[in-house]
Amino acid sequence: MTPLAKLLEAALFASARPIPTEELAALDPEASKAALAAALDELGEHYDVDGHGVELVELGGGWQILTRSEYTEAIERAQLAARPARLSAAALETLALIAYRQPLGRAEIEEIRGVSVGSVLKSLHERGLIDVVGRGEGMGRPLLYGTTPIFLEYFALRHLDELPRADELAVALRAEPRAI
Amino acid sequence: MTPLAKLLEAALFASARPIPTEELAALDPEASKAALAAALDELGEHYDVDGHGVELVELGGGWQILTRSEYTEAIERAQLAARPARLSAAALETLALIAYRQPLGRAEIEEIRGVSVGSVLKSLHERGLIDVVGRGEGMGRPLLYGTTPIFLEYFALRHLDELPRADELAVALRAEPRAI
Amino acid sequence: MTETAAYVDYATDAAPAAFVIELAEFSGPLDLLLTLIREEQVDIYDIPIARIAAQFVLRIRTLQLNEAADYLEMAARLLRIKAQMLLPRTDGEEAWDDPRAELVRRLLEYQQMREVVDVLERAGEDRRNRFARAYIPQAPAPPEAPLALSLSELLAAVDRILRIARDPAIHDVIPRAIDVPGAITIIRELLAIRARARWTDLVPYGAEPWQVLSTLLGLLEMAKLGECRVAQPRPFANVEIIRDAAGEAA
Repeated sequence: MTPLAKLLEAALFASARPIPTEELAALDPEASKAALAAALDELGEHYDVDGHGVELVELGGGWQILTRSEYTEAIERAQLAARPARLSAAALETLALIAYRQPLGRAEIEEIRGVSVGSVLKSLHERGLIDVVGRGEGMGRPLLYGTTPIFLEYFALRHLDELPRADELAVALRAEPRAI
Repeated sequence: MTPLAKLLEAALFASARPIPTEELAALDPEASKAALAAALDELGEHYDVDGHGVELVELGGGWQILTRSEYTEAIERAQLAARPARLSAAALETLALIAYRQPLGRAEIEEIRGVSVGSVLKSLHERGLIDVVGRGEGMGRPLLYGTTPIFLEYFALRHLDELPRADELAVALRAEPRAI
Repeated sequence: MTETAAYVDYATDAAPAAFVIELAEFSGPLDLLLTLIREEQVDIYDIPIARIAAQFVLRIRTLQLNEAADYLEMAARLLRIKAQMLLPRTDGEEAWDDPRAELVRRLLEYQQMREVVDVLERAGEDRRNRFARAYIPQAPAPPEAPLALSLSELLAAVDRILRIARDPAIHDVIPRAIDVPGAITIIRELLAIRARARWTDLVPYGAEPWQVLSTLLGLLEMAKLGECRVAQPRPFANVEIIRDAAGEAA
């Protein structure tokens, strides 16, 4: 591997979080953008072609080395690492709404979900998945929520636009129209 | 790389601590000891020969993938990895006592250091550097503390006896409290 | 109409196995409603409201959701729509405002959100199946910064301890009088040389309790006599002893 690819590997290995491209650039101030991109390509390809237990993934606006999913079970069985807990259905629904309609206030979320979401918002906020991004108009100037970079990281998305567009969703509840 | 080497790489990458050989064996119950050793060799050699930013290191009675030291400076300069924290003098002294005299109870530590060490013991324990290793004789059967594999790892020691012997130190540590 | 009969049917049926459901299975009344609509295989644009309302009420009764206001609110809404449906339509069919329209809109909106949830769930599951680099020690919250320690630091600490370490004490309990006059003499001697002193100048590291007590009492006595002033700038800060003007004059 080239020295730059090795340096990137060392840095990505040391970090528990994805590293944004700009921060990777700070590792070697003399490397051009093109050189950096080439080195990232080289590293990712090395992991793929050479057959490694890890791979290079672009997500949440940065880069991260992750283990390949085929080894997860064995690692968990040997109790060497544990998968993070799943989000509850309530949390997922609230996140889905915020992801698509941000900035969004609590009242709108409750209107759509039909339940009160105070504690769900609190726990999503504590986990860093959402943040207050502004205040709405109207009475009490309600807090408006949006998703964070950690949201992208959690779902291994590069950008928000990797989610299907609203008009691509099939609102296909018309299963079989039934004669009444 | 062989499938076993890839599995080892994934597990070593995902684990928060060095993994002892016996635990690595749990990853693939069908792999023989020899196969495991060969796969570890293969992985380490791959990192060395192929030119990687990381290396496979045996320490603290286990195996760990670490970034190569030549990249540390660049990574620290770019402030990617969390800045290492220093132990307070009080914590360091308590740790030193435990390392040399383990198993050791709180009362003895306080007697030698002349201050109360409750919170220091708690923080060393939280850091994983010490652990309760037994209970002493006498009133209240006090908890006895000893150092952990993480302690070895921090100092990159294979075994406790790699520490200089007490009588090799400038001022010799009394090995045993005076008998009453 | 048969809808009333349906209600009776459902109400009298012994709850089938599928009815034994956890509240946790549903993320809200709309979720439950959608599940019912799916199970009943009815058209969302033409919901047989009486039947669905009956089912809904039955389910939340089975679930004993008395405390879940959200579900009860939806039940009330369904019953109101059902009542509106039963009202005789005085005008022509075209002018009729379907009382279910608002509910349908909400269900569709909710359904769309559920589709996104499916997408997120798949993405989240995929990510969950891959491990990131873990730090030492493993913290549930953001990873703690690793420690910077060197062997030489540890050994220096050993050396430091040895310098201050006292012999392991053998606790021979000897009654020992507190020596206040002696302490006052020491304090006076110190204040004769220095205008200001600190507590730690008077009480050596590792002092015996009787020494500490003697010094404290001596200090208080001298302060009372106006030989010195005692001040502590902050809680737990080192106590400062200031030679008083009176003491200076003496």
